[in-house]
Amino acid sequence: MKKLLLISTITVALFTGCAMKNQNAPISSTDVAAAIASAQTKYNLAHEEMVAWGKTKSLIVKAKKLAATDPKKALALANEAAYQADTALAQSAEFEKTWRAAVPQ
Amino acid sequence: MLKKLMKITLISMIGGSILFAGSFNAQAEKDRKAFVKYFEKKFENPVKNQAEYFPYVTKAELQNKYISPISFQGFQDGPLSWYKPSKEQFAEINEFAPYEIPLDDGIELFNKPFANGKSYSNCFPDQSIKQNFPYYDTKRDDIVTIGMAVNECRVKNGEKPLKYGKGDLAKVVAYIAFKSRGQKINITIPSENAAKAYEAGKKLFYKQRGYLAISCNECHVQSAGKRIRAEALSPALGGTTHMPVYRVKWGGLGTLQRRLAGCVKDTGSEKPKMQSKPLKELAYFLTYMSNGMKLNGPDTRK
Amino acid sequence: MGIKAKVKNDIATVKLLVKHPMKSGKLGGGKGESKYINHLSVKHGGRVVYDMYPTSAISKNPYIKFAFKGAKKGDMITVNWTDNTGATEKKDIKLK
Amino acid sequence: MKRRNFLGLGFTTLAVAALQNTSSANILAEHPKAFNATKGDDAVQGIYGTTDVMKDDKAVLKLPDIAENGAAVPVTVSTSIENAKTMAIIIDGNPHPLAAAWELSEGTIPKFSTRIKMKKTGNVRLIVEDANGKLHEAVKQVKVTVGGCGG
Repeated sequence: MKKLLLISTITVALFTGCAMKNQNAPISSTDVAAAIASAQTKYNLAHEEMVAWGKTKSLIVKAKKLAATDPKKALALANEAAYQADTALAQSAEFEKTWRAAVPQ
Repeated sequence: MLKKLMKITLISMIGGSILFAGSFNAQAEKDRKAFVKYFEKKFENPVKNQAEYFPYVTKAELQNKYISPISFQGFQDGPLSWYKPSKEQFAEINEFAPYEIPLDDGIELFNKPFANGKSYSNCFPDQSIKQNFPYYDTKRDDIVTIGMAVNECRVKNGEKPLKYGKGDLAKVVAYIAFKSRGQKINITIPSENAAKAYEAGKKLFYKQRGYLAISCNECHVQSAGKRIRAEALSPALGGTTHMPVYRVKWGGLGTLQRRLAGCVKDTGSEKPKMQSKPLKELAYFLTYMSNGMKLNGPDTRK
Repeated sequence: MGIKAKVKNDIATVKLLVKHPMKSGKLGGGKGESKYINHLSVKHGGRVVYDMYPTSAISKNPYIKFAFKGAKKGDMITVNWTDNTGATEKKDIKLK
Repeated sequence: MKRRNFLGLGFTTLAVAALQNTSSANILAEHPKAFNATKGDDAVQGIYGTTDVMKDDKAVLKLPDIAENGAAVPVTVSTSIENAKTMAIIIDGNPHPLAAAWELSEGTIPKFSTRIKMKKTGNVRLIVEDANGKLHEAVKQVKVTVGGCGG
């Protein structure tokens, strides 16, 4: 039992160590710019289809603002925005097939 | 001979277009009838139909707090048409309705001359017109809302257009709505493009959206007559009769589009802009669904 | 200010709707200015028939309803309010 | 017609009371503390100098169980007490609980309606002071919900 605990502790330590390393790795400004650009394109698509989520646009605006000062946060925001736009589009495609069933007949 | 042929073609063309005019709204009329039937059946006897429509509402509440049966006209009061506690509270509030102050402002604005000496009454000699809005203008190939009509009147007379959705515009619209009280909503679908706009509005109404992935339909058709916590969900039927509406939450008047935009936002979607294409289409569809209902705006809501 | 006043059997029922923001000044972390009616009175002849001390906890555009005895059709009543910034309004109306 | 005067019991000295008799009474001017109180009981104490109240059916408070919107809750206050002197609404959940106070005059039917703001779910109290200076109280809990939908 004790051994198991020890092993698991080591594993956890190892994992967190790895994660820490990744987090500490410097984020290049080109990565941030690319993430923001990709989020923007995806958002534009969702916006044109009129299915964009409420917060997506402001996430991108925030990411742009933070790109120089806090690249880590900017990257996270851009990724979040891209995820939201992607999900919105996927949802829209899904609901496109089903909404007619809800119309009272 | 040629003349005669032309005449025949012309006549047949006109005849054809009349024939088409009848058929442009065929689908919409079918939808509308099913829509009305759904609501009438739902509220015919909530206690008896509990299993089908209100499985999570207690019998006591159905018996004591629900108004039933509701006639077709009865749906014109939104959530107040079925939920007694709300109806009582607003009956009390409407003893001296909060909308009377902005309505008085609206009367004043309506009669105040523009810089060129004319006034709104030159554009709207008959103010009892709200039942026809929003209408589809086949020449412009666009939906014309009452707010647009007001602003076009201003621009024509050299005035700056007003901000849509609230404020002075809503006040002027409130006056027109007040003068149109008792008129029956009469929305037509005059062309193929109008039918397309109707279909687009219908899709906006029934298709889930936003991060909550809910549709207008889920709350205001399927769940109309239930509550979200303390909030009584209004039936979509008759949802446009009492606009513009004074909402206590806003502390002022707002137009149909302002209300709809707020609702779309609540699904977790981007808030659509006033007079944007989707909002107008949604308003067009929703108002068509209430065809034949009497107007009773402006009114007060939470 | 909107006033509806009716007399029936010696009793006058008065309904008022006053146009006033009734701001508490608590919005936006207390940065806003407060502006609310703090005294509203109604006089009939020389006597005060309604004497209210509202605060910002009364809703925007306050609505007030009350009734008093000893009124006749055609009598005048005077409504008078003051707010915390010193603004006042006075209005006379005939009882119907 | 002489206005009925309002006498605070706690802090008011006889001299002040005598002064009040000559001028018209004014709850606000005499008890500003009550209007600035942040607790319901302090507001009651501020006006009446005591928080001893009788919970009986002589003070009547009509309010909805659930407020449609906390920004405008219709309320009707009334009392069966003859020659009552004052009435006050206390909303315990508000930053300043004293919502309104009335001085009653002869000929006025002690039944008033208005609309109040409520910050959150809580008790609303009506205090009626009778001719002997005794306080009568009615309490009602009102649920306030915040929501984006409705109407």
